[in-house]
Amino acid sequence: MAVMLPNIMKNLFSRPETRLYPAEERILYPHTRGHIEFDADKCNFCTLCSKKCPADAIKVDRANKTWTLDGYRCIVCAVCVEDCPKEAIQMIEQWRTPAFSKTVEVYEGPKPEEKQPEA
Amino acid sequence: MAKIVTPFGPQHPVLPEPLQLNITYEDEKVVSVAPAIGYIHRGLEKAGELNDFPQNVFLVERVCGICSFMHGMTYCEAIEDIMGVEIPPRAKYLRVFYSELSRIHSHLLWLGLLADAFGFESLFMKYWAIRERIVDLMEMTGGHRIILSASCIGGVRRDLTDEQISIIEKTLLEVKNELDHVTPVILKDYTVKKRTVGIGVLSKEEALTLGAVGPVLRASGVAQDLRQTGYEAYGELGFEPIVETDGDSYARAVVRAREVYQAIELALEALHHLPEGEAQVKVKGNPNGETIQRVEQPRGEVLWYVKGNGTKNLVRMRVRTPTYAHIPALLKMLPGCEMADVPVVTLSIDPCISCTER
Amino acid sequence: MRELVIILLVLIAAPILGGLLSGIDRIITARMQGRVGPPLLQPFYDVGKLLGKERILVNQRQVLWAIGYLALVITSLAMLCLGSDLLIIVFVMAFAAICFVLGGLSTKSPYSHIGSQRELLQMLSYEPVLILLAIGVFLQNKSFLVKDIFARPEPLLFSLPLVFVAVLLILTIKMRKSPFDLSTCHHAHQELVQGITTEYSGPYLALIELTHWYELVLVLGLVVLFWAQPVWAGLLLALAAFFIELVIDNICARMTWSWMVKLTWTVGIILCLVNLGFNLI
Amino acid sequence: MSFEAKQITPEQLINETQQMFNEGYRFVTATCVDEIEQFRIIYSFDRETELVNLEVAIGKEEQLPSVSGVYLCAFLVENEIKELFGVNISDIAVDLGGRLYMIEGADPHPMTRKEKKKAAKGVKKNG
Repeated sequence: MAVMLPNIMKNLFSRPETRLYPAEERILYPHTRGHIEFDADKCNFCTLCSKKCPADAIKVDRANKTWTLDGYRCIVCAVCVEDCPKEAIQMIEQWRTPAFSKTVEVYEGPKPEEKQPEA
Repeated sequence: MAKIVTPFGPQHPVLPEPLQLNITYEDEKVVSVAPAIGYIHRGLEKAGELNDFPQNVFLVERVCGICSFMHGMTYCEAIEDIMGVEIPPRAKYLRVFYSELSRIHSHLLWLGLLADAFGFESLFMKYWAIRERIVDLMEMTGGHRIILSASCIGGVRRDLTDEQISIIEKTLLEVKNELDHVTPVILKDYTVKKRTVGIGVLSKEEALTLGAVGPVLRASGVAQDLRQTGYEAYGELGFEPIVETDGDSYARAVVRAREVYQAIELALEALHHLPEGEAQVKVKGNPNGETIQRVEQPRGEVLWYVKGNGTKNLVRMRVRTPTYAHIPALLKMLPGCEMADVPVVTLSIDPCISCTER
Repeated sequence: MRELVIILLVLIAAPILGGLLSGIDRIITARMQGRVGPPLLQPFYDVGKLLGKERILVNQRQVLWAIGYLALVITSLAMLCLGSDLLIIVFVMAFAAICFVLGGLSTKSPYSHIGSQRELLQMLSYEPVLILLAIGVFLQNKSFLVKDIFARPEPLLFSLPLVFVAVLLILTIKMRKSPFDLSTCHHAHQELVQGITTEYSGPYLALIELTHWYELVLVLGLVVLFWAQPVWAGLLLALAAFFIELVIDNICARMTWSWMVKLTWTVGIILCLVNLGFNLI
Repeated sequence: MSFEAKQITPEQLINETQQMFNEGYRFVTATCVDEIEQFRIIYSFDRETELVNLEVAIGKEEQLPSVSGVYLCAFLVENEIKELFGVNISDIAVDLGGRLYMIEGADPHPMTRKEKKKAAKGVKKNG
């Protein structure tokens, strides 16, 4: 019985291990997979990310130059980040915040020159 | 007294797993047990036939939250085996490191849950506080607290920098130091021993015929650990399976408590011997053929069967998880127990129902 | 008139004190476990929330027994504060516990039933010690009256030290702490869900909670008797006992009821009897 | 690259398994593979980390004896195979009657492969 005694006494007189979350936030590690961010200017709409995505979270429309991310399907595996030939997708270490409703992020690429064939 | 039937689970405070055991008690003695599973059957094996085989890596990591990395790794090993890919030595050592990190995290989680099963709240909190440091290491290296996604076909996606290695070594030694204060509670405390010694005894013969694996088998006196087969870099690291002979809940707790230390040693050793070079090779083509791959998970032996037919989709993917093998043993151990021992015995197999049902 | 004031004071002050003690309990326990813990007033927030919940009763008898439990606990506490007969107080406490057990047995839930049976076993364990305590007090004072204990100049602790240890033992049972949190407790009870209180919900659970606060003050009041003059020393003794219980709670696993009965019927009773034997010689 | 399996017929299964049991092997699992025209069931056994496999090929309608009479722990996996593939396994020690994972009214045998083309082409998960 007494084996645990030093442990709890040490705990009683030292700082708690837990954090009061919203008041005190933990520092995130630089490589934490938080969420992905997309840069429409760099993208050439090759659809590689959409094909590689294991969760079907990314949809790319070549014709309309739209790039759609369903953040609630995304499993933050970073496959798209690694495979993007143009480095248009970035991994940000900040977690996604909770939300009241599910939304889809739609990005539109530049379409100045219509009818231009894909690069 | 009349017989009373109470459901243990599926939403039971002690089991974070949806396993239902309909237990018949006479007074407070367990007379018979009827299990019911199927609450979280997700059809992952079928889903594995619909995805591309590289995408499956992320699917199979979700077979189980705790052994996530090991499932991903075993699947990758199986695909590499079919395609004849030799992964670089650095990747092998990194896989050992990540596996052992998962093992430490899983065993600490389990030891905490065991403490909770016999109502030892402070011990539970202590173990989980220590585990938090391991989880932080996992986030630092793999990028996520539990789902590491570190393994990929052809190696390891997440290489370690020297700076990270020094942090990891420091933290692991600190964890070991902290464990030195806590482990004696599991090993020596009077009330803990009173609640675990002689509870849920599984003899050596029973353990073998009922197909028990991993720590349960080792606690029953069978020195069997799949790491002995030397997959990845285990063949090059010194390693002896940890065996206890009593086969009761206490022996199972002791095996796991000692394995945490062993896993820390192995992880440190893997980092120490980490070879230079690439951690990943490019893999081209599609798998054609079939293989069986086995790996020692924290909970015991896991078996992966993978069959490809030269397309990017697999023909069949199958996993036999450790808990699946433990359910017959559990049904054998429970009858004759006191009601108060049911949570302890159930937990002593380290049940993971999401593994079991996939 | 003075009696009425005391009774009113008991009615109002005891739950406030009990709730605060319970809040302190939760903070100290959390700190011992390396957590920050809830705010001090959390027990009051909890009860307030429970009172606002939907009223669901399994059957009418259930609430009757809950009210009976509350009323009898208040009665015994009031009797303690009025300085009446210790033996009667012990019996009223037993009646209160019986009400609680009947409340649990009135439902059809197996968890509730097994919890009730365990509560009965707990009573079986602690009642002999309580009665021996009363006898010990009688042997010292030649009176069962609590009033006379307060009139006594020197503390009872010196003449009944072993009985005090036994009372600490039963305090663990009464406060529903490890290793004896068998029939019901706040920590998600692993075998029995919530044991005897499984079928209580909303305002009725708040009623049970309120009763537990009164009960906490009552059992700590029994500890005060060991150092009745000056009374602040007794209160300090009670607080010390309270802290010891928290420590015991955090260094023990939950044990089985058979172990509990064995321990109280051997160690508890023998401690009392040895003490009384010495007193008689 | 691959693994070794001893090919046996359904009639030999019980005897071969019994032999494994007598030699002190531990039953690991059985894996069913749907080969469209027939089922292949691979029984895996382990002794001191050495894996031994027995392989049975049976037609879709044929009956397969249960090995749960030899290794009781095989009942779980045999129930699973029976339920998800529809393999006709007889005399399982504890027959759960197709209610291990599935609920009443569900599509029977979801793991079977219907036609080769569909599987090869790759159907993306729906929605």
